[in-house]
Order: sequence, then structure tokens, then C-alpha cells
Amino acid sequence: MLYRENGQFKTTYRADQQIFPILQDRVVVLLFVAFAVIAVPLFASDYLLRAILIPFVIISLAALGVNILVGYCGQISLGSGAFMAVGAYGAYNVMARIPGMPLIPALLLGGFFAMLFGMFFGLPSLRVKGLYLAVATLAAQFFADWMFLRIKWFTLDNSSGSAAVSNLQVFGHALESDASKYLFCLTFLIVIALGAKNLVRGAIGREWMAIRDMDVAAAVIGIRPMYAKLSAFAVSSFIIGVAGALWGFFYLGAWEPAAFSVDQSFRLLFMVIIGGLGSIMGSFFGAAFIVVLPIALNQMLPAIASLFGAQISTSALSHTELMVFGALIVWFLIVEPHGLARLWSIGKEKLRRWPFPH
Amino acid sequence: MKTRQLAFAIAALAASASSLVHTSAAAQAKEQFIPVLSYRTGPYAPNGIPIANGIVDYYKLVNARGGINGVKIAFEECETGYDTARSVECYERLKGKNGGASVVQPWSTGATFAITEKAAVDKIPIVTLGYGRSESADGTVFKWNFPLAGNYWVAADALVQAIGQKEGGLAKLKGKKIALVYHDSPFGKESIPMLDERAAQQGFELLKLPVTAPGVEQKATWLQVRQARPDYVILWGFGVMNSTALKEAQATGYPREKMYGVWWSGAEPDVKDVGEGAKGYNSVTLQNSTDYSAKVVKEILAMVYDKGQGTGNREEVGQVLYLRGAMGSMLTVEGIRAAQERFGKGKVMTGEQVRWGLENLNLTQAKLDALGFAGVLRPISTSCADHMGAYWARIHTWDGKAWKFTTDWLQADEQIIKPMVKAAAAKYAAEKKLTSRTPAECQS
Amino acid sequence: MTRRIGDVILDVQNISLAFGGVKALTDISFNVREHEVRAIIGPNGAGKSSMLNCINGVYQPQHGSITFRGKTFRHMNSRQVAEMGVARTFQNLALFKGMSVLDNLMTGRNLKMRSGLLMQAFRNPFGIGPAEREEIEQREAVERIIDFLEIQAYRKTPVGRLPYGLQKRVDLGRALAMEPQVLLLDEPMAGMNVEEKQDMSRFILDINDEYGTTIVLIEHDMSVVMDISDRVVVLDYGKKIGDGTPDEVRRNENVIGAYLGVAH
Amino acid sequence: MAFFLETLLGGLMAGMLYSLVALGFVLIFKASGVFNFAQGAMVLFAALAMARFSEWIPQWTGLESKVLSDVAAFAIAALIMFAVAWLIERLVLRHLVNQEGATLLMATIGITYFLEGLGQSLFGSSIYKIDIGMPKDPIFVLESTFQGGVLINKEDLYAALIAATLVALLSLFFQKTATGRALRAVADDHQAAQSIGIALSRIWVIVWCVAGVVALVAGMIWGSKLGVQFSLSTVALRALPVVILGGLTSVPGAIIGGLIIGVGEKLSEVYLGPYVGGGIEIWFAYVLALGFLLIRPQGLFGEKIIDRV
Repeated sequence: MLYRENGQFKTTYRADQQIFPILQDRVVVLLFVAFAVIAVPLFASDYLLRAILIPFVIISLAALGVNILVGYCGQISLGSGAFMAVGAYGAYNVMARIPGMPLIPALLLGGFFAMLFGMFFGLPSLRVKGLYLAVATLAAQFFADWMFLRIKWFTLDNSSGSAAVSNLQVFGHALESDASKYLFCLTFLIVIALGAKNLVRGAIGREWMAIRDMDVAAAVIGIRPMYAKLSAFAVSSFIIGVAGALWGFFYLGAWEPAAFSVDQSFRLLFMVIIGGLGSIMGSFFGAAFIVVLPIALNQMLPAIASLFGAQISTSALSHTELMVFGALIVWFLIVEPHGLARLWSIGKEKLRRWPFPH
Repeated sequence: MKTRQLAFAIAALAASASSLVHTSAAAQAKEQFIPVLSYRTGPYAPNGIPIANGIVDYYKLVNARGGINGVKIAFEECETGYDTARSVECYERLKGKNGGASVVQPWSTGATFAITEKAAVDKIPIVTLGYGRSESADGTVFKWNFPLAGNYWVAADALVQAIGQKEGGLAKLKGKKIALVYHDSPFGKESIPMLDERAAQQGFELLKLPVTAPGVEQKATWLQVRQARPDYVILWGFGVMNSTALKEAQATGYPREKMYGVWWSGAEPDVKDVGEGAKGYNSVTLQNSTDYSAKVVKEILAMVYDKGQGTGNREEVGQVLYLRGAMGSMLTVEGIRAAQERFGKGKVMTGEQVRWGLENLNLTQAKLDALGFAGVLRPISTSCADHMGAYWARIHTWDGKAWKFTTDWLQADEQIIKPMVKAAAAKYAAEKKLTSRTPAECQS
Repeated sequence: MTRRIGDVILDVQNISLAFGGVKALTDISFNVREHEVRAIIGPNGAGKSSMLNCINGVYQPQHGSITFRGKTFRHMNSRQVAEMGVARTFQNLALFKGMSVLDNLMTGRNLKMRSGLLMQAFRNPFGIGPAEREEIEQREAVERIIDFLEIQAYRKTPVGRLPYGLQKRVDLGRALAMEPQVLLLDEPMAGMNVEEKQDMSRFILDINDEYGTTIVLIEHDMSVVMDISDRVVVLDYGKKIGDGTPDEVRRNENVIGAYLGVAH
Repeated sequence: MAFFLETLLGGLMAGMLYSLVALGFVLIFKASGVFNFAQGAMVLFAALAMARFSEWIPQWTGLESKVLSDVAAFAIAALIMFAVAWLIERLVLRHLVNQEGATLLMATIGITYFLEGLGQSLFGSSIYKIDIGMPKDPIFVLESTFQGGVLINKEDLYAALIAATLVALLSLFFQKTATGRALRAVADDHQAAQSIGIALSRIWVIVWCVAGVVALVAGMIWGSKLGVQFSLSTVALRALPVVILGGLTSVPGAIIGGLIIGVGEKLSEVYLGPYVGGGIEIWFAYVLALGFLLIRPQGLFGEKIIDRV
């Protein structure tokens, strides 16, 4: 009943092509954002903020970036971890080398370096397609791993080759409380997500999707594959790079290249596919699934076990966690190959037609 | 829909989290909570399992002995899989539980880097046995870190000395060629500054051969070893890398007697499946080797395993990594005991108080004997400036079946290590804009 | 309004194309005059689509050249071709399945959109800034085509869900959105029933009349071809076997042979 | 010169082992269009099974002979892999027919997690031993021509031989047997194969079984080289460049690719490594593969793709 769009007539094209054409969507989204910005920092526990929400926010940003490339432009990439690393180390170097460097520009510069790196390793996409490209992008991953271990310059020549940041501040206000860190990351997420949404619903977004769906036809109507693909790589790796910088600065605080290993790349690719290719929302669902689920499992399983009076050992626990996690992934893919986002829109459709089944 | 789902997820987690906090608030006041970060799965599980067993069994033993002046130890394990992000999550999850964690051992160099930044804020001391930041031995800068019983540089120096002994004096190392086969990660690279320093002093050539983690493929590395024909090979590996290295050495005919491993390359899991092939391979120890006859081992078997509360399987009790885990627990427990002596016996100590205890640790031989660690490690005493407390190590050698000590105690050269620690710590302090503590502040 | 056939706009000279050993086209030459409806016919595998692909720059012929509006090219480059005003529909639908009808047509306008990446990223919903304005202008143009093709009802539907006939229309619409001077239609009526065919031929003729668009058409259905086209090229096994008005072609032995399968 | 030969031989033999893992990828991709990321996990799983059973069988049955218990363990492990293959087809693939490649890829990664969890909980996550009596000590040849001679790693030599025989057997299986022909038919065209009455599901089970056996052999060899432990699953990452270089659909491609990558990475590490501080072989392998792809986007032996519109 509540979720109907009848009576909402669009009189201008502008009104028709806004991000959330349906009034209820707008309201709900605004409410949710308000909740995330106001309520969460007030009530969320220390653990929830530090160990769940901050990583969730940062990783959804990265997933968003991956989704631009994989979901919208159809270029499967396994180099995301590397792009994160470049972002993180880039920002770290800028901060450390330029005295009095403000935080936000540093993060953006990190993203910029990631963008250059991404575009360079995006070049093969002009010739190599599909799974071949996916594996080829691993070159970026392993090269970055090596580069940050071997080239001392990136880690300010310290013996271990690890990087650490602390006492971060924006506009003279120190980001120490978890709430402030969370809000800072969230702001990045919201701004960039809006920008991304605008891109994918605009001309460039259509070019990406055209390349994804039927590259020959796209070329014939005058879309340059080179421009479309490289711009997708650029935008995506910029976002991923910023996410990487945030991950290093706000979640880990100190890190080594292993923190952006190939596993990270896989996890990110996962998120966009589980969440839903070509859907901004999907990125959030996917991130939630991959970031929150294992932790949730890890904490719930013992409780479940104890229900049956079983005492579950740590190793057994993490093995079960792996198995359940894997099984869930397969199950979700079977239930809805197009990802959680699709489930959501189906749900919306049903809600619209309610109480009619079809 | 989306809002609902997310709201649910968040609500659920918030609920679970908060509920945890509540229960802990209600938890028995007479319990000292210690989180246990372990990696019983994943690529490094073979090493992680015995360590974790050692840690946990020793806490059980302490409780069986009646706790620390009556204060029982409450501990909870959290599986990290040796993954940094996961370790951080575990740390965050456990630090607030059961009235708050009073001390934490990350058992991973990567995790130590990350947690070092957080623990200082949370006021929780970090104990790292033979891993983590070498420079954190400087307590004036690293107020909360305790690389007890030795850091990487002690290991590296001891190795050089051992090789020197074999050659008949450090002077003989002049003109020799030593290859360093290391795990390509901060862990592996920690060894380099020390070895470079020694190479410069003793005038031997140091050949650095990185092995990409996890190190399942080392053919190229060992071809290079065969080509360069170094007089000795220092193996600085972890996990699968060690056994693979030994097998490659065997396959390329490099004598195992001339191979010296760091203390993360010198335990049962590293040589177990190489067996005879690793005969003669040496490794520096973090003081202890395998010791089935140590008093503490007997006690654990008697008071924990015989009561059916053993964590692992009986025959592994007393092996290198198991004892290292137990040692870690012992040192933290003694830190707490020391704290109690100052802040009140039979009380539950806060993180800050435990930190003081760890900083004023004085384990005399008598105490060690009483604890059943006679022969396992030497006396340790820490101070504000020195959070490491010991510069001693021994070499043990694999005879094809078991590890046997083959040298007496070697003392790492403080004249070399101390300045390096100071310098590195100062650099860190500068990066972080920290001011190191003055002796006056140390008293607090 | 009576259509007046202009002079040659597109001239194909001695095009040869081969994939490895397989000869797809051998020495094909023909021309297209402004405003005319030009048909290319021939049995399956005669190389009709390959011909269009050469004109579009999808394939690069090994020999020959193509002259468009007096400019001669050895190889065509898809982008150039599009910019010069050549649009194209596809034999087996090459629509962007993941996108709505509206977006499919909008891609046809992309050549006309100028605002840069950042402009688009920070386009705001209140119509300030070029990106939003541009979107709306192009949207208006697209809406005209939507009306012309009578697919208003399906604007927001993902093309994947539309019935075949409508998809063909969207394909045509996407080409029209480019406001082409030359429109290449690859079997626009394949697999359609009689009504749909009639609609489609009506659209084609309307386009030709109203916009004066030159049309190059590949079609199987002889009756349709003979009805609507001014001149016909006949290909068989990658060779040109006939060229002329429908009647001339109808009387050409080779053509009859090819179609009735007489050995040659 | 002698050293160059050693490096070359070392590379070739390492490459042979990569091909062995790569083969698993290719077989499954050919027949079912699935890029099976679980291959690494399957190698681990199979190796764990074999290692543990070769331990357990003597304990249970009091069987003395090492060889017999190894053979038995191998057989049991093989059976387990068959079961795994059958379950995967039943529970996963069957429900995902004609999904996009990416989805299938993800499914196999889901399977990876599951297998890793299951494997460790069934067989433990410590380090175990497979000892099929491979000689460990090196042999030297051409000592007359070169001083010091040319070292050959005997274990690798045997491993390479085993790999080669397996490949030979597989190609026989594909060329000569009816099932083999059916498999090739399916590989060429699913619909057509179905239309002449080949049951896809049956074929898939068979292929996954074959891949399972390949994984087992790979696991056995790598296991006896490295010791059986979790890290075994990471050999898949070493085999990926081989797969794309050779072409996802080509068995000979997997072999040739393996040799190229093996030699390439060893030479690069030994001769280029020292100038840049070493540790380059893994990314060099990928860059090498990438280089080949830029010349032939479908891999050395993959079918050429022609865009039809």
C-alpha cells in the first residue's frame, strides 16, 4: 500500500531522470542516510564502529569502484588489491614527504596515483578480453606486491618496509574518536557514490554499458572502445585507490603489502558479483555480505553450537565458518545469479504490485 | 528492502556486540581476561597450532595452580588465519570483553604493526616473543610494546656469531660469502639491517635472495645459491617456505650443516616432513628448544592433560613452538604477577598496571626454577629503556629425528643492537611526532 | 513529396576480404546514390553482412577502397564512419541488452554529447551545469524518435524483455538517433510476420521520404526488396553477380541460377 | 654455460609441474565453460586425503608394505575426488547451466572456500607427508664437458616423467575412447552434442572426475615436494599464467605454456632478478603471459574469435 507511485506524474524530463524517481525511494534513502550519519555514531558501540562499520564503509567504497569496471564496463579485473595498495602507499608518501600536507588532498592524490597505475594496466583490455583479461590483471597485483616490498623509496627506506600513519586531522580537527573516523569515511563514501551514480546514469555510463553489452555495435555507433575502457579503468581505480588509502589510514593504521594481497582482489570481485553487477546498491550488499558475514558467522556459530550443547573449538569454528561461507556463496549464486541487488528490485516490484501476486 | 536488510544486519550486530559487553560487565570480578589471537587454519597453521596449544595450556596450568595470587585467568581464542585485517577484528572484538583485555600477543608481525597503533590508545600492552618491530625494544618510545626475550636483530646477530664460532672466531668470517634466503615481507626484511651491519664489520659478503611468499617455488633461488656457492646460508623463512627450502637444498646438494635458520625456521613443523633430509640443519632458538623433560611440561601433562583438559595432542607438548607459546603465556602472567606486587595482590590488573609489571619484570633463576622453566630460558629483567630484557640465544641442530642444542649460550652484541634500536625508534618517533619518555616519567 | 535521387554518396571499389583461407568477398564494387534505397541481396553466406561490416570498419578488407562523399579510404574506422553520418542496424540484434529502451536510444546520441567526465560526475539534479542540460536536450530528440517508432510504452523496459519485433524497432531507433545520412539495414525484417514486415517497410520508406536518408538494405524477402528498393546488388559466394533496377536483376540469368541453385 | 643448462632444465621441470595443475583448468573449461578456480583447493584436498590415508591405513589394517598402503591411499583419494566431482555437478553446476562466466567463476571460488574448510576439518590443518619414494638427491651429468657438471634434480625429473605420462594417457583417452570423443564433441558445441544424444551432466561428471584425478596426481607430486599443507592450494596461482598463455581450451597449450612459463620465470629470476633485488619470478610469469596475449589474445592455441554481427 505504502509503496505506490500512482499520482506521481512526471511533467519534465528532468523530474523523470533523477536518481530516485519514486518519492518513497527518496524518502527511505534520505532517512537511511540520516540514520547512518546521526544515529549510528551516537549509539553504535566501540567494537561495532571500529571492527564492523568502518571496514564496511571503506570496503563498500572499493567495491563500488570495482563495480564500475566489472559491472558497468564488463572488464573483469583481479588487480583491485594492487590499486588499493597504490592508493594507500601513494597517500602515505604524499603525507610523509610534503610537510603540512592536508589529509583530504593526500587521499585524493593517492587515488590519482592508483588511477594512473590502473590506466596503465588497463591498456591490455583493448586487446585481451574476458577471463584472459581477468588473469592478466593479476600481473598488476603481483607487480604491486613486489614493488612495495622491493623499492624502499615507497616506504621511506625503513628497514621492515611497512608503513604507518597516525594523528590524522582535517581542518585542524583531529580524527581520533572512532565516530569521527567513521563519519569521515562515510562522507567520502556518500560523495563518491553520488558522483559514481551520476556517471553511470549519464553519457559515459551508457558508453561503458554499451561496450559491456555489445562492443561491436557500440563501436559502430561511434563509441571509442579505447576511451570507454580506459575511462572506466581510470574512474574505477581512482575510487579503489581512495578506498585503499582510507583502509590503510583509518582501519589498519599500519600495514605491509600483504594487507592488499591477491585475496583482497578476489574478495572485491566477489562482492560485486554477489552484490550485483552493474548496480551501485549491489556494491553495498556485496560488501556487507563479504565483510560482515564471516565475522557474524564466527560469533554466532558458537552460540548455535551451544544450543545443541556442543562446545566448538577455535579451529573447528573457523573451518565451519569457511564451509558455511562457501556454501552460502554458491547458494546465493544459484538462487539469484544476478546478485542481491536483483533480489532487492524483485522485492520492490512485488511490493509495488502488492497485494497482487503478479 | 535495502534499508531493512542493512538495518537488520546492523541492529543484530549491535545487539550481539552490546550483549557481549553487558555479560562481560557482569563477569566474575576475580578474573584476569587475556585474549588469545591464534592461527589454527590457513597457510601458517602448522606453526600456529602448537603455539596456540602452548599458550592456552599454560593458562590452564596457571589456573590449576590456583591462579595469580588467587586471580584466575579468563582467556578467549580468536582465529586470525594469520590475516592482518582479521587479527585487527579479533583484537577489537576481544579487547572490550570480560572487563577488558589486560595484555595481548598478536603472534604475527603484520598484525603487530597494525595493533601497535591501536593498543597505545586503548592502553593495552603488547607482548611479542621474537617477532614484530625490532625497534620496539626501546621502551622509551614504544611504551606499550614488549618484544620479550629477543627481537629479530638478536636472532640475526646470534646467527652470525654461531657461524663465526664454527669458523673459529668472528675474524675468520672475513672474505666469506653468506647467502640470506628470506621471506619477502617485512618479517623477512627485518633481518637485513643487522646482517648488513655485521657484514660491514666482519667483512663478509652478504647475498640477499628474497623468496616470494608463501614460498612454494624456490627453484630459481637455489639455483642462484648453487651458482654463487656461498659458505653459509641463513634461512629466514616461515611456514611452507622452510621445508621447501630444505628440500631444494637437498635437491641441489647444498650441505644442510652450512644452513642456519632463524627461530621461525627451526621447529618441528619445518623439518618434520623433510626428516633425514634436514639432518645437520641448524637454527637459532628463542632460548628454548624441544624439551619434554622440563618441569613445566611435566606439570602441564599432569595437571592439564591427565585431567583431560589438554588442548592439543599429548606428544607435541614440549616441542619448540609449543614451549614458545607457553613461554609467552608465562612471561605475560609474570608481568601480571609483578604488577600485582605493586598494585595489590589478588586484584585484577588493568592494562596500564600490567604494562608497569612487564616493564619491571625481574625473572631470577630461582623464580624460573620455581615456575618449572629451568633450562628452558635464562633470567630476564626488563626496564623502562629495555623492553626486551634478554640478548641470549642458543643454536640447536636437527639430527634427523629431534632438535638438539649444539652450542652454548651466545650473547648478541648489545653494542651493535642498542644503537640500531635507538636509531630506528628515534626515526619512528620522529615520523609519529612522539616524544620519548624521560627516566622521570619511567617511574610512573 | 517526390524523392530526387542525387549523385553517388558511397562508392565501394574492388573490395576483397578473407578470413585465413576463407574468401568472404572477392573484388566487389558498387555505388550508392544520395536519397536512394539500395538493396543488397543474395543467398546465405553470400557475404552481404561482411560487406556492411567493411563499410562500418568492423572488418578491414585486404584489398579495395571505399569512397564516401568524395573521401577515399583504404580502411574504414568505425568512429569516423559514425561521425560521417553512417548508421547501421544488425542482422541478429546487437542491442545493449542490459539497458532500457531509452538508454539504448540515448547511446545513439552520444556523439552529440560534449560535457566531460567531471561535469557528468557532479551534474546536479537542478539542471544547472552543462551535463544535465545536455541530457535533457538529447532526451527530447530521442523522445521524437520514440514517438515516430510508436514505442512510447516501453521507454523504461530493458530491451532484453521486449518481443523480437519491437527489439528490431529499437535497433532501428538507435540508428535513427544518430541522425544518419546513410542508413545500413541488415535484414530489418528477418523473422517477422506479415504485419510487422509491413510496419517495418513503412518506417523505412518514411525515413527515406521524411529525412531523405539514403538507405542500404540487406533483405531476403524478394517481394519486399522489389517493392521498396530503387537498385539492387546481388552477391553470391562473395562475388557480385548482378547489379541494377529490380526488373533488370529479376531477368539476370546468374541471379536466377543462384537462387534456383543452377550449377555455375 | 653449465649453469644456463641447469636453469633451463630446472625451468622445464618446474614448468611440467605447472602444466599438471593447468591441465585441470583446461579440461574443465573445455567441457563445461567453467573457469574452475577450485582447482587449487582440489589439489590440496586430494593431497590431504592421500597423505592422511597413507598414514591411517597401516594404523587401521596393520598393513606393513609402504607401497601397498600408498596405492590404497591413492585409490581412496581418487574415489573421494570422484565423489567431490559428482557432488559439485549435482549441487552446483546443474543449477547454474548457461550463466555468465563470471558467475560460474564465483561459484567455483565458493567451492574453494568450502573445500578448504572441509579438507582441513576432515584431515587436519597441520603439515603431512606424502612419501612415494621419490629420490631426493641430485645427479650430475656431462661432468666431462663442464667442470662441476650439470645438476639435475632427480625428484623433479621423476615428477616431470609422471606428468608427461599422465598427459599422454589423457590425450589417448580423448582421442581413442568413445567418452573422449563425446567430451570433444561437447567441448566444440554444447547444443549440437546434446542434439546427438550426449548427456551433458554425465559428461561434466566425467570431466570433473578426470580433473579430480589430475588434481590428485598434482597434489601427490607437489605434496611430496613441499609437504602436504594449506599452502599447496596456492600452486594454482602459479599455474594461471600457464593457462592463459596456452589458451583456456587447449591441452597441448597447457603443456607448452607450462614449459614456456617455467623456463621464462626461472631465467628471469636468475639473470634479471639480481639487478632489481630479486623476487620477480611470479609477476614476471604473468607479464610474460600478458605479452603473449597481446600478440594472440586467445592464447597460443586457443580458437581465434571473429566478431559476427
